[in-house]
This record gives sequence, C-alpha cells and structure tokens, in this order.
Amino acid sequence: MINEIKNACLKAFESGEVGYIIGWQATRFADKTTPLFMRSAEDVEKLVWNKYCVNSTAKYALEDKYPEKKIGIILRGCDSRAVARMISDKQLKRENLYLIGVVCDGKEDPICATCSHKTPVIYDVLIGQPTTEEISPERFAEVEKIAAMTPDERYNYWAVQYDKCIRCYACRNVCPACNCVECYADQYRTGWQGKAHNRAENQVYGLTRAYHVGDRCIECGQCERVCPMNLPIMSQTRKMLKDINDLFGPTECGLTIEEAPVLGEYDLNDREEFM
Amino acid sequence: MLLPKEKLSEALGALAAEANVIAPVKWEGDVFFMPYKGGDVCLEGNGKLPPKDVLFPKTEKMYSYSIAKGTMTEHNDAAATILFGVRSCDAASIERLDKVFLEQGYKDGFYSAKREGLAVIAMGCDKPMATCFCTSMGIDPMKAEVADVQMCPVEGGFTVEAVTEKGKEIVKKWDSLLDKKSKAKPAKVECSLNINVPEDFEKKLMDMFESPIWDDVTKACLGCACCTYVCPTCYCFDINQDVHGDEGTAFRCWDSCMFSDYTRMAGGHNPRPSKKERLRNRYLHKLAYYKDRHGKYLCVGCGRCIANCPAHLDITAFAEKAMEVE
Amino acid sequence: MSVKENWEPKILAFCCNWCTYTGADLAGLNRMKYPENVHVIRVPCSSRVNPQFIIRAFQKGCDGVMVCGCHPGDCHYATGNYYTRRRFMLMKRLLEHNGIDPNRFVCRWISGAEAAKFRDVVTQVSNQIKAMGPNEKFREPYYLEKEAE
Amino acid sequence: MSRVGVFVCHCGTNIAQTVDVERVAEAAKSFPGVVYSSTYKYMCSEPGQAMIKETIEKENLDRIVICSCTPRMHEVTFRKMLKGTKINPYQLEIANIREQCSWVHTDKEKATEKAINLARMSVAKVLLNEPLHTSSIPITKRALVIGGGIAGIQAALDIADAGHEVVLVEKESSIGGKMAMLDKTFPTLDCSACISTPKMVDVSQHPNITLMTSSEIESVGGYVGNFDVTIRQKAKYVNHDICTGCGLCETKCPTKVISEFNQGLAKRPAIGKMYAQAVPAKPVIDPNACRKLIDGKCGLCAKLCPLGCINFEDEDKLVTEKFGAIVVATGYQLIEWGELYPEYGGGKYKDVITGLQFERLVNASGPSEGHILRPSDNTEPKTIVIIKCVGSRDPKKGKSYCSRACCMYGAKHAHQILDKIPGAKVVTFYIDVRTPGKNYEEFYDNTRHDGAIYVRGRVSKIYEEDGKLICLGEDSLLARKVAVKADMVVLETAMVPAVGIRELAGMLGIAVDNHGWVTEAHPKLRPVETQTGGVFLCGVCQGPKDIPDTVAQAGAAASKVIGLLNKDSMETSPMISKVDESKCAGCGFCVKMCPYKAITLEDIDVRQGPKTVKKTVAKINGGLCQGCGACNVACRTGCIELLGFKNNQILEEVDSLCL
Repeated sequence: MINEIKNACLKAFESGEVGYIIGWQATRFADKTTPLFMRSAEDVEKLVWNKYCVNSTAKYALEDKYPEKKIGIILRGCDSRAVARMISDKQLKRENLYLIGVVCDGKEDPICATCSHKTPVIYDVLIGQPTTEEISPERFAEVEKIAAMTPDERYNYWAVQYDKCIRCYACRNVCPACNCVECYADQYRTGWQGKAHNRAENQVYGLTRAYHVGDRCIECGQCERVCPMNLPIMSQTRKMLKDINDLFGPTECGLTIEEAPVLGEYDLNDREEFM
Repeated sequence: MLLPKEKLSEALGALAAEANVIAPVKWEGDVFFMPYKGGDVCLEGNGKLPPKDVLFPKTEKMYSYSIAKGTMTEHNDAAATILFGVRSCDAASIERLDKVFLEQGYKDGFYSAKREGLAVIAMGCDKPMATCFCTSMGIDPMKAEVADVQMCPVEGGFTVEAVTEKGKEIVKKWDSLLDKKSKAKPAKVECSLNINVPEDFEKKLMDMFESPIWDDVTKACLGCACCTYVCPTCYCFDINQDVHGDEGTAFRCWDSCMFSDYTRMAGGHNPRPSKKERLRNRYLHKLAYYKDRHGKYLCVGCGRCIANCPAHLDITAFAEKAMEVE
Repeated sequence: MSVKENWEPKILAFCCNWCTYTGADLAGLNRMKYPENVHVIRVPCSSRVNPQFIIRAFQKGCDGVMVCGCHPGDCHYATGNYYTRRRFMLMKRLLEHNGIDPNRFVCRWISGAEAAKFRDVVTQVSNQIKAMGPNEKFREPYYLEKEAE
Repeated sequence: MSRVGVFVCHCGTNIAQTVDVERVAEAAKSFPGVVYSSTYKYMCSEPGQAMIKETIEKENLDRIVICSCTPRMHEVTFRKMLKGTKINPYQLEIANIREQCSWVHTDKEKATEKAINLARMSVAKVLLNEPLHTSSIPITKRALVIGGGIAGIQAALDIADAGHEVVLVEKESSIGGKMAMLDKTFPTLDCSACISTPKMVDVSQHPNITLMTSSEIESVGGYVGNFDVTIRQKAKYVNHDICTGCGLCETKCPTKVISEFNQGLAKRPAIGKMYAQAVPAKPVIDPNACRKLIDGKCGLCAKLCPLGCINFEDEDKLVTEKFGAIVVATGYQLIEWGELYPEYGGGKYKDVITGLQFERLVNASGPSEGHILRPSDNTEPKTIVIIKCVGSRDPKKGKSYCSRACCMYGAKHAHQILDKIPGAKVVTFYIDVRTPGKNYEEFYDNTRHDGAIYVRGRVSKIYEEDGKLICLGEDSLLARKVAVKADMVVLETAMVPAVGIRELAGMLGIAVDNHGWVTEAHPKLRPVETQTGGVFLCGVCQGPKDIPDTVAQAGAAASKVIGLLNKDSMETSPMISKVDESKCAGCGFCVKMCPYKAITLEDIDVRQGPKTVKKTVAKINGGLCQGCGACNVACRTGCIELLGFKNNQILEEVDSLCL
C-alpha cells in the first residue's frame, strides 16, 4: 500500500501542478507519526503508512488559502470528509487541491471502531479497493449511555469532565468544522467567552462549540484524540447528530461538497413541539 | 534513613493532620497532583499536569472591589502546603519559577506567599518515562534542586534525607516510622530519550532566527496551547476582570504565547502573526533566551509537551535538527 | 434541596416584538395577573435569539429561560420562526443532555392576541421553577457565592 | 465614561399605584454609568418631554433610559423628542414597567423589585447603544403593473395621471381581463364594455403608459426603488408598428381553434385580435394553432397582408428595465369544476355552463350576439337553473372560502334571463344570499320581484332525461326534495388565483397563502402592500372580490406607489444588520437565511502580505434588510450584527438581570 501512495505522490510532483503534499512521517517514538509536508521527490521517501497515522492531514490546507500551485493531501476516509466539510463551508476551493484518496485500514484511534466511511468520499486518485460501508450500530452508544441517567447524574458526569478542561483549545484548532477566521472565544470585546478557568466557563465553551459544529460534525474523532485531559467531546456533537437524525431524517455530514447544514434550512412540516 | 513502602500512607497521614498535603493521585484515568485525602498515591511516571498549579494556579483571584461599599480587598490567603512526590524535573521548574517570580527585582506577592508556605518532598525517579529527557538538560533524577526532603525509591521503601530546616521538621514527624540503620543507596538512572546538547547551544539557536528549518519544523503545529498548559516552566499569565454591576474581581489566569491574540496589538498588528513565529519563540525561550540570561535551560526535560502534543511534535527532535544546521 | 420559603426565582423571557411582546402588552391592557419573576427582553424576531444566550443566562444566575415567538406561518419576517423552531429543538435536547432540567428552558409560540396564553405559560413556568428551587447548574462561582449568602 | 439619565414615569397612577417609582429612581442612581435619575407624572406629555430635554442639557447626558409604558407606544415619540437634542435618537432604551409590570402585578414590593431589575437591564443595554443614522436609497420614478385587467388598468391610469411613467404588462394579446368578457355589471347594470373600453383606450393613448401585451415577467432583481425586471415579450409574428388592424388576415385564416376568450363556446382563427374591442387592436398569431408555424404549410395571411406585417421567424424578446415600484394585479380564473363535481355531469352536458360562459352568451359581441341559446342545439331555453357556491364554501371538494361576487352576479344573470326571454322560469339554488354593497340588497329584491325563484339548498345531482336536465336538490326551508326540469344550468363557480402566481410571487419575494392568494402585509392596516418593500397588490389576486372593491383597491395601490415615487430618495431604517468584513470568512450561511434576499457574497480585494487577493465576504443591501436578525445567529463568528440588537448589548442585558 505504501508504495502505491509513494508512486501517486511522485506522479503528482511530475505533473508539476502540485506544490506540496501532506502525509505522515515517523517520529522518534515507534507508536507515533507526525504530519509530513513533502515538497519534492526526495521528501516522498520519508512517507510512512501504518496504524499510527492518526493525525488528520486535511485542516492544514486552510492555512494556505491562495496557493500558487495545488496542495496535495493524502486522505483517509475521515480526512476526505473533512475536505468535503471545508469545501461545503466555502473555506477551501476544490480546484486548489490535489486529493490522493487511500482506503483506510483502521488506525490506532478509538473512533475507528465506529467509522462508517473507510473509503474516501472525494479524491482525484484512489488507492486500495473501496469497501462496502454501513453505519456502525455503536455510533450513538455513548449518547444513549448518558441519556439513561437522571438530569442530576448527567450534570455531575459532565461537571467532572469540565472541571478537567484546561481550555488549551486543541479541540477547536484540530476540528475541520471549526474554520472561522476569528473564533468567537478570541473576541473579548463582545464578551461571549471569559478567560477564567472555572467549570461554568469551560461548560459555556464546550456547549457553544458543540452547538456551532453540531450540525456539520463529520465524526472524525480528532477532538477526542487531541484532548490532553481526555474529555468525551464527541458525545456532545453526537448528541446533536442523534437529535438531527431523529428529528430531521438520517444525517451524515461531510459526504458531498455542496452540503447544506440542517440549521441553515427549515421545513414547513418539521415536528411541532412548542405550540 | 529508609521509610518502608507500607508506612508511606501513614507518613502522609501524619503530615496531612497539620498542613494540606498535595500528592500524585490517580483520578479519571490519569495521575494528578491533588489534595491527599488518605488512600494510596501513584508513583509511576509523573503527574499529567505539573505541580506548578500549587504556586501559580490556572485562575487566581487577586483583588475585589465594590463601589457601593467603597471597599477593595486583596485575596492572598496562602495556607501552608506540603507538596509530596515531586520529581527532579518539576522541582527544577519550581527553581525556574522562583527566579522569575521572586528574583527579578519585583517580588510577586501572590507567588511568594504561596512559596514560603510550601514544603517540597522530592521523589527520585527509578523508572523514567519514554518521553523523559531530564538528564540531557543537566538534571539528576535522584537529586532535586529545591527539595526540603529528598526521597529516592530503593528496594522495599524510600531513602529519606532532610535537606533544609523545613525538611528536618517533616522528618522529625516521621521519626517513629523510619528505619535509621538502612544504608540503601538509590541506583544511578539514565533516560532512554536524550539529546547531547553542545555547550553554547543557545548562541547557535539565536543565530538561526532566520533559518529555513523553522518552516518545516513548525508546519505540523496546530497553534493550540496544549504544550504551554502542560509545561511546568511556562509562567505567562493574563490579568482580567470579572465585573458584576458595581462589584468586580481582578484575577490572574494562565495565558499562552501560542494563542493568536497573545501578541495582537491595538489596531490589529501582530508581531508573531502565524504559528511559525510563535513556536519558534517558544522553542527559543525554552532552549536559548532563558539560558542566555540565567545560565540554565528553561526546559527541564519532563517530556509532557511531547506526550500531549496533538500533532506529535517533539522539542528533542527539533533540537537534533537544529544541531545539524551550521 | 430545601427551598427557602421566600425565595423568588429569576426567569428571563426573550419575546419577539411583533407577537409575544404585543401579547404581553395586551395581557397588561386587560390587567391580567401573573407572578413577578419573569423579565422580558424584547427582540425583533425570535430568530434573533442565539441559543448561546440560553447558556449565558444560566451561567449568569438565571433559574429559568423562555423563548417566545409568533406561531409558525405568522412571522412578521416570513420565515424567522421556522429557523427558531429547529435551533431550539436541538439546543433544548443538548441542554438536557448536559443535565439541565427540561422545565427550566421553555420555548412557546404565543401570538399577539393570545394574552391569556402568555399569562398561563408564564404562571405555569414560574410555579414550576419556584417548586424546583434555584438552578446551580452552569452557574458562575460569583452567583454561587451570592446564592450562599 | 457615559453619562446616563434615568427618567421614571408615574403615568398618573397607572405605574405609581403598584410600583414605588421614587425607589426605582433612587436605585437607578447606583447603576454603573447613571449620573441622574428622576420621576415625573407624565413623561410623554409636553412638560415631561421639556423636562427631559432640559435635564439633558443641564446634566450633559449622552444617553437616556425612560421607565414607562411599552416601547411599542412611545418609542417613536421619545425618538422624535431626542431629534431636537444632542443625543442620537437611538441612544435611548425604554423599560416597560407598566404593561409588563405595574398592570400585571399586585404585590407592590415585588413589583418595585421587578421594575428595578427592568431598569437595570435597560441601563446595561443603553450603555452600548451606538448612534445610528438613517441612510437613503435613490428611487427610480417608474412603476411596473403586472396584469392588464380592470385592476391593472385603473392602477396604471392613476399612477400615470400623477405624472409617473408606467409599464403595464399583460400575458394575453389584449388588456381588459375578465371584465371585457362581461355583458352587464351589477348593481347598476352598466354595460361592462361601456365602462371598461374607454379606460382601455386611455391606457393605450396615455403618454406615460407603455403597454406590453403578450408579455410575462421573466425575473425580478433589486429592491424597493431599484427593481431590475426582465420581461419576456413573446413572439407576436405580426409587426404591430406597421399593422393598421384591418383584419383581412383574420377573416381568411383557414385554421379554426376553440376561442378561450369566448370560454369555448365559439371558434377563432389562428391569427387575430382576442376580441373586437381588443386594445391594442392588432392581431397576433397563436403558435400552437398556426399550421405554418407547426408544420410549415399555409402562410396565407402573409400573402394577403397588404403591408407585409407577418413574420414567421419572429422570436421572444427579453427586455430588462428599472422600476421603483411594482403592482401585482394578476386577477383570477374560475375553478376547474369538471373533475370536482362529476354529479353535475363533469362537463359532458353541453348545457351545463359556467357564469363566464353565460356572460359570453348574453353579451351582444358574444358568439350568439346576445341571444341566450343552448350551446347544444342553439334553441332558446325556457327554464334555467342557476346553482351558486359551486366550488366555493366547500372545503371537502372545492375551496373553503366564499367567492364574494357570485351572489350578486347570480342575481344579475337571473335578471338578464327574465329580461331577455319572456316567460322564462329561473330557479336559483343557494346556501345564503350575500349582498354586501350599496344598492346590492335592493338589486336582489328587484330580481326576486321580477319572478326569479330562490330555493335554499344545494343541487345534489344533474342528469339528462329526454333532452331535459333534471336538477335534484332540496328546499331546506320547506324541508322537501325538489326536482327541476331545466333546459340549461348556469354554475356560479369559485374564483381561484391566476395560473403562475406562485412562480411570480417567488420572483418578487412575496408570500402567497395555501390557496395561492397573495398575502397582504396586514389585512386591516396595510391591505394593498406586501411584506416586500416596494411591491404592492390590488384586485382579486389578493382574494375574491367584485369590481367596485377591485377598482377601489387599484386606486389605493396607486396612491401608495405615487407616495413612494414622489420622493427622490427613501429613508431606510438604521436598525439593520452590518457585516464586519475583517472577520467574515465568506461561508455564506447567512445568505440563505435572509427572508428578504438582502445578503449577497461578493469578492473584495484584501492585502495578504505582499499580494492582494480576492476574499469573499457577505454584503448587506440596506434597502432590503428589515432587521429581523436571523442572520446574526447563522454567523458563528458573530461578524454580522443587527444594529440596536448587537450580541454584546443582549449579553449585557442578560447579565444584568441577576446582579
């Protein structure tokens, strides 16, 4: 598999259209890889493809919105959904990207257990055999577990989690749906988000971000992977997705590049519960 | 002298009677320095967050005012605390913080109040973690710099050695528990991860300010504050107000040079606009600027930033690459 | 949790200017009576109410929040309340997922003529929350201490 | 630091009775930013306002909070008052301590407590109120009237008479609409042509009116005062500039198709005027009937035309013009009663006709030159049954509403039958007889006096039996079944909206109800306006009505248009949304949410380091934005904010409740 990916990268460089390609490279630790930015054929040697390629390669393209040449990205299933997400949000232009899709074999990341799109949804060239996809029954297991609790138990469960949060904003910086120019939390003049570290401020941040990305979350699991304090962030956005599923019909985000988020639409015969 | 392993919780219980004891305890799947309420401590590896929180908390109330009552009160009620289980790297970080908060002319009142009331019981490392590289930073895993009591794990217990007056008082409280005859000595320990840093490494780093290696070393960074908030020697803070009508509180809270708005100035100019400048500044601060001024690396090799970085960046890998550059 | 006898809840109500605010004024014109603890914030349309305001209200010490607007189809701005409906269907469930008692956040359609409905909804919400006692969840330390005094 | 003044009104005893206004004023002094607070008996009165203005000067205030009645009552009054002072009218907040406090609470202590909370919330908000200024948009002094029936004609004439240019667009080849089909009009029995054709001629000769027949609206852009409308002028295949309307081509055309104008009771050639008195009085070719256009044969008319006006290669033309105001006057059509009422024969009995078909029969210029003849065998019917509410007031099979005019024109039909056929017998089946107009009841009495028989009940079945139409019904007043052997049956069918109204409403951004009638801005207060600024409506497109009401509405709509076009520019409300382009990421989530299509994504040049690049940002059209604020919530970054209700203002208001 690794050689096919390397050949694809070399062919991309030969075409002269691609400025650099984003992939993974080894680190000093056997169980970790780090994103690799290949600029020329020699760099392609450093490329690795193993079960430790857990970093998402997609969001780095956001930092280079006006590239001279195309940006090459090696995409697993979830990375391709991240690219589709950012194109739907009009933050990336499809013509600026050269996408090398690789059918994912599942990585060393708990989210891969409930992955429903191992085959990339968008690519210029695909490596590996497309697999049949189906939504994992475990998708909303975590959400149902919390739903079974009483309101007080739920609050105490989340209180412990948000007491841990150190507000390092890694979950925001890694999330492809969090692609604002300036995050609401950085705009102190408006005063949405305080700077103090206490449970209430952390909950405001946690819930606000969940609500902001809830109807566009592609369930890539990066937020839970990067959280140094291991907060169950996915269960917030998956709660939103479960409600959207129940209320407005089956939903999976980041599958097409013209996707209209649910909160941006309305339907005359939506369920009526506020009468 | 030797404190047998099984007597440890009893010893800590004795201390907890007079002062509040902070010890590494397992909570929610990780080890954290938390108030000790009996039970056993966890001495494998190190706390996920450094003990710096005891001296320099995430959020610390400074002053409160009330226009209606016309009053202003200062919040500086530091209680005597005993910090148990501090590894040599974290102890070194306390020494770095002391230099910054106490020895630069202006003595920080809030920090010094907590520092005076603090007794540090250091604990040597017999099994450093994969990400530890304190030995490369000139730190002896078995000998902590600011320890009041130095303990080292040996066969069947811990050697105990009082270093300062405070240390002697603590050891006095353990008198009945100690085995005075034991001559056990801790074994020498080496870190698996190390970088042989040349002598004048900081001069070399500072000359490399415009070098192209910064582009590819910092490209994978996400620009979050994870590394700074788990780092024992990061001491940047922001002062903010929590205003409620005609009452309010000024508080100090952690801030990070990795945030985009850390150096954003009036009018929107930002001398460090992208993550490249910010990460360069962080690396140079840890490995060059502080050493150039105070003679010691600010980085104490605890490896927390390596363990927690979402993009798996590694300050030691950077140091290796920096050494190759002429 | 024992409720202090003379404790009065503080409830915030976002009311849309064209329907519910008018309905509330009509309740006033007809001298209808309802509890004192509901405070109305006037917004041009219920679609101006950002769900983040609800989290903010709980954070800053409110015990209950209401969002009221025109009946779907009557919105002065044609489609405003269709979006409101979706937004608060999701936010209501997200709050419940995080432990907020469902009766603390109420969203209702109240037209400009339904003065009696406004009074009934306000009275019902106020009594319910009064029975539940103060809301500790999401509350900032400042208000927790203020509550303790 | 701001200097806020708080003025608490007694409102006589309305507020002071259950709210201790002095304590509110006293408490207000402790709010941050408040430097002055006082109370007065009637804040909105002349002396009250004078006191406020004087205090503003004396205390050098820069924003004020007035605790009084509902802002819906006096916000405008106090804003006008502030126009005379140095404070911007929008640096004012009003706390509603009457309708939502003193009038609805009894416990004085708690009511005062609540009033203080409300005052504190208003002060917290006013501290962040920015001075706002109305902006103005230019007005193009041209009006577009869509629909050439009597409504459109009247509106166009009134606007043109006021000196403004009008373009009247009509889908058919001639204006006149349904009124041109009628014989007489109730209650005065004027001849319909005598009162509508002069107006039609006025339209064609009016210097300010440009007439576009056989034309439809293709697309509408822009906003009030600056609409850009693209009109599709369908191919006429006849050059109207040189054609004199001699009618030679019409007489010689070999093809004969069913005449829509005559409601299918007669045939018409493929080329020709819609009807004799058509305006413009020039023929057009019907492309679905002309053999030359369909399969290239014939072309007789081209050969015969002395001036060579016929051009078979003619094509549709698209014309785009600018307008300041648009009037929708698209009228109605009759319901397709065939499938809905199979019990009345479902259209297979030739002698079961609709009201309009009867109008064509009784019309002197109609197919039977005014003689009422049975379409089946052209014999004069002796017994005629009129059935009212066919499709109207029938939620199950037809429409739930009443079509308003059929009672009167039903009586008119009865009168015309009795007048034209001596010894005729007219039986009218009705549910109720509604005569809601001047001299309407008297007209109905005369008709019954003339011998028209009114039977209260619905006809349940019509079937043919040896040449006669048997109408079975009941007389619910006498509670007995009734059967009438009739020679002819006239069904007064329901009015339904014109074809294509939903597409047109979509283009104009106006709403239609579930039946398809255009939704007026407010049924009582703004009946001839729509939700969209600059778009007005009149006539039956808004709902069933008779000619007097239609003409009255046409005049009203015209006066609204004239009111708008008389001004060179129009003030827009300052409380609209504004975009902070430095923070806008161009994601477009706000664009789709705007009910008024006021937001567009545009590229602007932005310096990024050494290069300038194209960045997409949202732009708001001040003329269209009505200030609802839906887009504010769509924007996660919060860079699109409604002035007067910005995020920080509402956040302060929320925070200040529990201080």
